[in-house]
Amino acid sequence: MNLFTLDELMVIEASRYITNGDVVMVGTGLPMVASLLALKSHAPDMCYVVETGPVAPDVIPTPTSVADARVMHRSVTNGSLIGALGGILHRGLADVGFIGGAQIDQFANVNSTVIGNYSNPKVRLPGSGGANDIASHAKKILIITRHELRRFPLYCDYITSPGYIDGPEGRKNAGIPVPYPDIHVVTNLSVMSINKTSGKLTLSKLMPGISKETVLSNTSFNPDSGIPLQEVAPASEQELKTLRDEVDPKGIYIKRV
Amino acid sequence: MNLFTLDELMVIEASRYITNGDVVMVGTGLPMVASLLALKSHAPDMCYVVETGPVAPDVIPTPTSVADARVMHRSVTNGSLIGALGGILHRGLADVGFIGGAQIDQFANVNSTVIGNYSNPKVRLPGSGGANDIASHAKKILIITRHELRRFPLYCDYITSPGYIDGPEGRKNAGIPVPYPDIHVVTNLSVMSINKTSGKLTLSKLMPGISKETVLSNTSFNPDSGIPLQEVAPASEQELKTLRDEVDPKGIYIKRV
Amino acid sequence: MSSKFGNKVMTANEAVKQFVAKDSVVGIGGQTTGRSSMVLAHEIVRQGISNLTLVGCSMSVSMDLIVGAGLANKTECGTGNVEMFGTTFAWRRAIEQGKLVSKDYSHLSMGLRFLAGSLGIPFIPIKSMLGTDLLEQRSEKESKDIVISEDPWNPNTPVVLLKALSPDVSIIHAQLSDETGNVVIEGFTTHDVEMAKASKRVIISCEKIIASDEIRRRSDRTTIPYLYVDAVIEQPWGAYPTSCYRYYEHDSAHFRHYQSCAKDGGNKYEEYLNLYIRGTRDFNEFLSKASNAKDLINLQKSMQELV
Amino acid sequence: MSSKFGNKVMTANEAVKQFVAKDSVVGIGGQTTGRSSMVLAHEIVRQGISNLTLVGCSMSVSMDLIVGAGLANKTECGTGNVEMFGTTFAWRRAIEQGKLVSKDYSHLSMGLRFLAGSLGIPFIPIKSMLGTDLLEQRSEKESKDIVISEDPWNPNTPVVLLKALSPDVSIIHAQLSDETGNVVIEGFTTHDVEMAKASKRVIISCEKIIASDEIRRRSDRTTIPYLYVDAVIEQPWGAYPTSCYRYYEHDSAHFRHYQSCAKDGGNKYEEYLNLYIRGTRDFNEFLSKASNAKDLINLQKSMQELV
Repeated sequence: MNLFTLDELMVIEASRYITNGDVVMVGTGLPMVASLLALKSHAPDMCYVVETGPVAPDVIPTPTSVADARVMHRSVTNGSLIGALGGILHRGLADVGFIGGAQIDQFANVNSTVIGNYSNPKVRLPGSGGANDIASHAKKILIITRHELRRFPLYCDYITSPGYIDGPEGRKNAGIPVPYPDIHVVTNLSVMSINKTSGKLTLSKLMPGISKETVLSNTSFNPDSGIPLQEVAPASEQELKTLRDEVDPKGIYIKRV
Repeated sequence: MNLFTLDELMVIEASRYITNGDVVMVGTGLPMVASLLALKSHAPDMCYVVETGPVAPDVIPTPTSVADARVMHRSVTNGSLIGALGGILHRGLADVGFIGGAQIDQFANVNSTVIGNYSNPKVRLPGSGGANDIASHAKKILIITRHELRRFPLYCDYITSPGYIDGPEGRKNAGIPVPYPDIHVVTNLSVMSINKTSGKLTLSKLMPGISKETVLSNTSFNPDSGIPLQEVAPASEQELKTLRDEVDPKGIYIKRV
Repeated sequence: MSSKFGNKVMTANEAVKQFVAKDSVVGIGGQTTGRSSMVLAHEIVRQGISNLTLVGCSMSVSMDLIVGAGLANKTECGTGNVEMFGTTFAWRRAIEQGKLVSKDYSHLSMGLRFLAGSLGIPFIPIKSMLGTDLLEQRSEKESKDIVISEDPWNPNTPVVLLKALSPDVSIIHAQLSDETGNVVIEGFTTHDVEMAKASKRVIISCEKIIASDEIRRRSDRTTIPYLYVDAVIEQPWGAYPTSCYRYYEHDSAHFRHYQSCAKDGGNKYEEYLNLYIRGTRDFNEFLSKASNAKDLINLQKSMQELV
Repeated sequence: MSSKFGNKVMTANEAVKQFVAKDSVVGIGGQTTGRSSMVLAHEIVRQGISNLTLVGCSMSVSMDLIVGAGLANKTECGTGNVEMFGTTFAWRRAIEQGKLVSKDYSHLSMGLRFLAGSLGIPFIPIKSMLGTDLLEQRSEKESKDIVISEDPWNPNTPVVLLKALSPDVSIIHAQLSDETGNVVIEGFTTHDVEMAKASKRVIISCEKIIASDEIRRRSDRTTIPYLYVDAVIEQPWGAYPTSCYRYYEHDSAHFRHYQSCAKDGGNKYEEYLNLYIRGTRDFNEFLSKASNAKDLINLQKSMQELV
């Protein structure tokens, strides 16, 4: 078996939710790492779309932002924000979108705006950026985050990006164009996915060597459905090699073992 | 005195309503001739905008359409319809707009859609094109047309492009963004301009050698305000030379004497 | 549209067969004498695909041919127009004879309807058409795609809401494309980019297919990225007799010939259709009937002097 | 904006003095680490123009500096963000301390508000933000620029209407411009083109002023035509420490330095402002304090390897 960290496996597992040919809205950070890994391994015809405009670049590792020349390299167009978030995402062409945030609640709603009260904040966070747009319009939503108790409250202090809002029909009732998207939250401990019957995040996989109890004790809501859990497939030699040699060769985003 | 035809003087007079620096929405035909004449004589910094997209071209005489490469020559951008009619005209940046049509009524409303009944037409005309947009949003509207009785009915069969609709407050009441534009109708017999008090076309100038009676007998409504009329200034040598040598050297739009 | 980087090159015959169905709403690219996809319009006529709704801004002979062949029962546009060469006579006659429903808009209205479609927004406001019969005197046979509403930030101020328009398929001629459908339109684009992005399917005819590497090396030129495109047809002179910027001028002689047939209608028009379209296998055969090498070279030369 | 083909070249000092007034709504170009007009942001700080509202999409250090200097009392944006280098700390602190009203939008919402402004349409619909606190939990101090309405063609289907946004003046950095303000932005444009076209005034800083003849020979590159532009400032490195595509990479070292000052705030931040901005005559003097020839050349080289 190959040696890898759970941080590595987290992005590798996330990359597996991308299918070849998918149009993927990608920001920066770990979503970029997971998308590049998919692009350079099993999804060479994936279309990488950056909210600043670039479409289908041959990304040079490792970009530091959505404004980095590395995400414009050999794109088919460098476009505009409205071209990417409007003409592709809002237009309904995005198969997959990555978002992130400080809090993810039981309905997969995400908070990237504020900890505490909006009008009297404890900590002000960066805000939506394109995340609300992505969560509203992508057919599949992927979230990569380290699994810590404070990141998984029962309810978000503020809903920046919609999960299932308050239940299975929450998005539909609110008028969100994609009413029943797949949502997967991939962490260093587990994978939680939306159960479309309950509209809630449900534990579907555990990371190797991680117990269900560890996940539950790091989650404020109860994602346990009682069904037997798969283990996340270990990182293959190819996945690891691509991640380490081609995607993040300097270890900027994922620390080395 | 220079020899010229009234058709020549008609476009020359129309060109005089363009001021240097004006942003001018131009289609094809006589408006193009008048605009080019202004550009090549007294308004070198006029910005010629074509509805297909081109902005500020060095127009090569003589274009045959808004899609002609002659209106794209050395433009600052070749742009798009939305860039020109949206980003410039609807945005409120057009100082002057030319329109044309088969009927022009007492309120300077223009019909370029249908003669007879809309649902059961006698003659179907080309339709609005960009004319309705230009008439709604340009600060000054210019119309060049031969002066014939059938072209100047009391009421249009169909209002394609708004003049003052039905009176001085007609545009304002309808919610048109430019409520009180200047409108000048330049013909081979006269110039009629909007009287902002009545909202009606009023005779302001006569072409040299043309009597008021000739105009009135070729107009279904009465444009006579009773005030003394100026005569249109004759074509200067420079205007004629520019028109004949630089704007329409092949006599495509204006027949030679 | 297809999101795949596949090779989308096919013949006009194949593309129209695959993507233009009876009863479709077909988006028409180009304006008046410029950059109309004549190769694809011909192929629609050749295959006799009927009950079409044709939509565009200033629709030219590509529209007129389809209407003249009796294949369209509705148009939505700003104008039918060939400027110096007159109106679109087959279209005019069809309306006058009650055979065609015309939904009339201003050009910007059509452009904004496509823009709304391209952004996936359900409608878009405009301040054109107010006070005119473009709002008041509309055909009873048409669907209501215009609503007069109020600006929420300026009570009692009317504003026109236009429903987004997403054609089932659009036919657009471009200068260049790679085989996956990264398209380069040179010169004016009119409404073509917004219409393409709004459409469910897009067929591109182009003067020349270039390598994807060339697209990626100069990506600032790309006007329509491959995501929106389903088929790419390489057809030099594919816009003839309309012009193609940087490639060739429009052919006045053929325009006048077509217009005289269209104006007369009847047998003379049927003969045009039979000789040039129904009686030809493809666009190359049409070209060899409609023109000759010398004249075509002159149209190229004439364009070269203008750019 | 000015419609004249005049020579609009001036210094940053002159342009800010002439076009950025107290109480203005200022549009901020660029995103995160890329193509922010630092030269113009510095000049606003240097001149101490106050009570500003800053609007943009992903606003970076150009916004953070103006907020940190106490010159803004409101922002409207999608995010304050420098990605790898953290958030915009002066902005964050100002909000946390109740000194700054933040109107939060999604990025596309801001983009569409500018698009609406650029087209002169009073509002534009969007289907983002539904069901979230971006609609529900908004500051009481803000004007209401969002209305939840109904799609007239789909009764009972909610749609968000966004009021058009037309900044009083926008500051945008570009690669090239001619002296009349025909601007070439290379690489991503983010919201800059729509924002410029929506703005009442536009100040362009650019790496290089080129001849108008060069613009006209390659007009397919023009991203903002001169009609919208009031002032053109030639300032090589004018986006530093953010990057300028094809010219130079962002400077991580100076970003980290700024971020550490902004995170600490207080005296350390004041020292930054005093040393680099208030204590310098112009941007060239800032550059000579903030970097050196060798490091700048390396940033150029680093960019050359990426394009």
